[in-house]
Amino acid sequence: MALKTETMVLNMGPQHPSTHGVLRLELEIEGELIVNVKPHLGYLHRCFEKHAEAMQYNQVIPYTDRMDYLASMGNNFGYVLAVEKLLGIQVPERVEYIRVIMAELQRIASHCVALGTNGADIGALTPFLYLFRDREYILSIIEETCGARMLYNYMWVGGLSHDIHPNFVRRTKEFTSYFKNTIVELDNLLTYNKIFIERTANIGVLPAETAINYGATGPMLRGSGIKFDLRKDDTYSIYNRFDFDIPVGQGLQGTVGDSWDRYYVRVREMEQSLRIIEQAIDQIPEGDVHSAIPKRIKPPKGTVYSRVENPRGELGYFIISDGNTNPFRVKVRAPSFVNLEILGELCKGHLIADVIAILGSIDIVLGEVDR
Amino acid sequence: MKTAEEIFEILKNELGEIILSIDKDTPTEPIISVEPLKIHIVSKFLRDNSELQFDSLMCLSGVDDANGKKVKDNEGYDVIEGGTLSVYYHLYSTVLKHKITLKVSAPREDAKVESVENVWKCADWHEREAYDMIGIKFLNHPDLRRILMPYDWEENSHPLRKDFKVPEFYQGMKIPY
Amino acid sequence: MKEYLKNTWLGIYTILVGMKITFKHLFTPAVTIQYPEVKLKLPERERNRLYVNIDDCIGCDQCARACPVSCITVDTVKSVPGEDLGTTSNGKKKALWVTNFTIDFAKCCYCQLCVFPCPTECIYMTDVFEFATYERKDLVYQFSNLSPEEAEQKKINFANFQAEKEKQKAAAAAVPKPENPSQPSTN
Amino acid sequence: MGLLDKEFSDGNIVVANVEDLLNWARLSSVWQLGFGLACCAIEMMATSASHYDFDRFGLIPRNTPRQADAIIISGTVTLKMAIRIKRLYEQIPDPKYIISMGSCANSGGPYWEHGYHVLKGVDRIIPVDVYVPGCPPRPEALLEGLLKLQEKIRNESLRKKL
Repeated sequence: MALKTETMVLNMGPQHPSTHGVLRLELEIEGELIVNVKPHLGYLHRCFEKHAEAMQYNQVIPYTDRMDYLASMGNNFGYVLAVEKLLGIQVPERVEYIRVIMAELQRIASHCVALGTNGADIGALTPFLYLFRDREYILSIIEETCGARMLYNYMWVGGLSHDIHPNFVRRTKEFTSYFKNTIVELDNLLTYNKIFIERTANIGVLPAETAINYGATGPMLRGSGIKFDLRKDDTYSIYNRFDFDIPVGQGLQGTVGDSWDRYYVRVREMEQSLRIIEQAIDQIPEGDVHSAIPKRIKPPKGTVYSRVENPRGELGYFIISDGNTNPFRVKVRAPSFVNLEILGELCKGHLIADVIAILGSIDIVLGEVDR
Repeated sequence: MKTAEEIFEILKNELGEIILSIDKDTPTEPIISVEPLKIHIVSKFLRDNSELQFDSLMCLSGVDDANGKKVKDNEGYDVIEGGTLSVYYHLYSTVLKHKITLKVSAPREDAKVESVENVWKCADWHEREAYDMIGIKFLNHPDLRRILMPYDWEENSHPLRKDFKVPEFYQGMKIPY
Repeated sequence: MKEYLKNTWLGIYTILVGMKITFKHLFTPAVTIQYPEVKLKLPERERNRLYVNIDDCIGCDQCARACPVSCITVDTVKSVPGEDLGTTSNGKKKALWVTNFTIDFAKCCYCQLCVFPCPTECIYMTDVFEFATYERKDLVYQFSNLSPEEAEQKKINFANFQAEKEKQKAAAAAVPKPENPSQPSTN
Repeated sequence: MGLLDKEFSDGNIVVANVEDLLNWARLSSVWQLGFGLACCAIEMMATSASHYDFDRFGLIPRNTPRQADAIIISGTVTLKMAIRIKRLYEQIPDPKYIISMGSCANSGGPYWEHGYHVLKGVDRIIPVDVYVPGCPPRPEALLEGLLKLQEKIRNESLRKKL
C-alpha cells in the first residue's frame, strides 16, 4: 500500500471524440486515478472582443451568435438587452414576448444537445438520436421565422429582424404538446437507467459553497441544490410575468451536486421552459416589431453590465461606450468559461473514465469558453 | 439589499484611504474606484462583512483605457504611451442580492494589480485572461500564464490593447488575410 | 450480494424499458430525409446564397457598409451626361455604372444585414445552398453585368468627361474677370 | 452506381477497370475523422443524426486519423489548432481527402478581417478538395459537398490525384 509510483501525464484532446470541441486536458494520473487536471484553452479563440471593437453596435450581433453556437438566441438576447440598457430604449410588448419564447425554445434545443452528448459520451447513443430529431423540430420552427438554422441574428437592438411567421404559433403549440412525450421517453430511456446512474451518480460532486466561490452558474449551480436563476432572482425582460419553478438537484440518486443531478436539472428545466412557452404563446400582443429599432445606435458615454440566464448559466455582457458608433470594449462573461474552471476540482480522485461523464455534465461550448 | 452609495459609505468608513472615489455619472451602475495594490483587502472585506456578503464575482474585465498620448514608434505605427489600464470587478451577493462595481487603474507601462484569486476562486482564469489580452500583471497570482493565446506568442504583445499590431507570421503561418 | 443481484436486475430491467421504447419507434415513420432524391421544402425566408438583381442596383454601397464581414465589394463609375442608365423597378433613377459587384461567399456569414438597408431591394437571400466548389476562387461571385472591357470603357469615358470639364473650367477661368482676376480652379 | 448496370447485360462477369473499381470502393466508404471545431461541428453532428444520416453515403466517423480517409474541417481554424490539424492530416494514410466546411474554414469567414488568432483558410496548411460554403452550411449542403467529393474520387486516376 505504501508503494509510491510516479504519476503519469495523459493528454486528452484537442482532437478527442468526447471533449465537446477543441479542449485539451492534461490529466495527471496515478494508475487510474486522477491526481490533477490542467485544461488548456484557446484552441477556438476567435477574437470576438477585438471584432466587437471594430464593428458598429448592430454588426456585433452576428458575432454574438457564434460564441455559444448552441444558444444563439440567448446570446443575442443578452447583447441587445445590454445595449438597450445603455441606450435607455423600451421595446414593444410583442417583441418582449417573442424574445422570451425564442429564448426558451432555444434553451430546449440547447439542452437537447447537452443531454444527448452527455449520454453519447457515456455510451448511450440512442437518446442522442432522439433528441437531435426533436432539436431539428425546434430548428425548423425557428428557421421558418428567421431563415437560419443555427446562427440567427434575430434579435436586434430595439426589436427583431422579422415578425414571427404566420405558422409560428400553431407549430410551437404542436411542439410543446409533442415534446412532453419526449421528456417522458427520455426519463425512461436514460435518466433512470441503472447503468447511466451508476456512471453519473456520486461522480464529480460539487458542494454548494465551492460552486458559489468558483462563480458557477446555471444548471451547474442549481445541480448543487441552490435555487438561483437569473430569470427569477435578477429578473429581466418579462420573465416576472410567468409562473415557473426552478428545478434544483436534490440528490435523488446519490449526493447533491453530482453529475446526475446536473443532468437531471437540465431535464426538468426543459419542462419549465415548455411551461413558459405555453403561457407566453397565447398572450403575444399585436404590434410592430420594428417600431423601436433606432436608426443610428450611438449610446452615451458609460458602462453597462447586463446578464441573462443562458442555457449554460449567467451570460454577462460588459460594454463600455465612449459615445461612438462602435463599442469601446465588450467583455463577455461566458458561463462555460467560468464553469469549466471547476473541472480540476471535480475530477480529483475519480477514474479516467469519469472525466468524460463530468465534462459532459458541465456542458461546455468551446466557442464560448474561448470566444 | 444596499445601494452603491451605502456600500461606498461603509467602505469609506472602514477602509479609508484605499477607496478613492465613486463615479455616479454612468447611466447604469455607479463605479467605486479602489487603489490597485489594495484591492485584495477590499475584496476580502466585501466578502466577509456580514452586511455586504459579496460571495460571488460575476465578472472581471481588463480594459485598455487608451487615454495616453498617441505617438509613432520608429517603424511608423501608432503606439499609446502613458495613460492607464483598468480592471473592473462586478460583484454580486447571492444572499443579499445586491451588486457593486469596483474599478482599479494602473499605469500602462507597468500595470500591476493585486490578485483576488484567494478571495474568489473564479478570478483565477479571469485574471489570466486579463493578463493575456491586456497585459495587466496580477501580483500573487498562483499561475499567471497566457490562457487563450498560444504560450509561445510574442512577449508583450497583448491583442486587446488598442495599439496592438498583428504580427506577420506565427510559426510559419501567415496571419493577415 | 443481495445488493449486487438487485443492481444487476435493475440494470437489466431499465435496459428492457429502454428497449421497449426503441422497439416502439420501429413502427414510427422514419424522419430521415433521403437527401439527393428528396429535398426538403425550404421556408420562404430562408437565408442562403445572396442574389443581386443588378438591373435594380443603383450602386449606393449601402450593403457593403452594412456588412459586418466586408465581403461585398461595390465599385462604381459616374455616368456621363447623355448616357441613359434607365430606372430601377421602383422608379429610382440610376446615375452610377456598377463596374464591379462581387460577393465573396467564402467570407459571407449569411446574417442578412445587407438586405435591409437596400433602397431598391435588389439584394436578397435565396434558398440556394448547394454551391460547393472545388476551387475557392469560384466562390467569389461577380454580379455586375458589365464585362471588364466595358467597365474599363466606362472609366475612360468618365475620365474623358472629367478632363473635358476641367478644360472648360480652365478656359472659363482663363477669361480675365475684373473682380476676381486669378483664382485657378483646383478641382 | 452506373458502373455495374452496364456490365451485367450478358453473362455474370463484371468487367471493370482496376481504376474504376478502386475509385468505386473508395468513394462508397469515405470514413471521416470525427472531430469538430466550432459551430459547423454541430451541423455536422446534425448531419450524422437522425434527420440527415450521412452513414447512407458510407461516411462513418472514426476516432483516429489512422483509420480515416477524409477530414471535414468543420469550423474556425485558429493558429493554435492549425498545428494540430496539420499533425492529424499527416497521420491519415493516403489517399486522403479534405472537405472544408463553412466560411471559417474556407477563408477565415467572419473573422478574416480582425482575427489575429484565426488562420485565414485551412488551405493555407493542407490541400482542400471541396469547399462547402455556408455559415454554417445546412446539413444538405454538407451532403452535397460530400457528393461532390465522391464525384471527384470517381474521376480520379491511379497515376495522379486530381
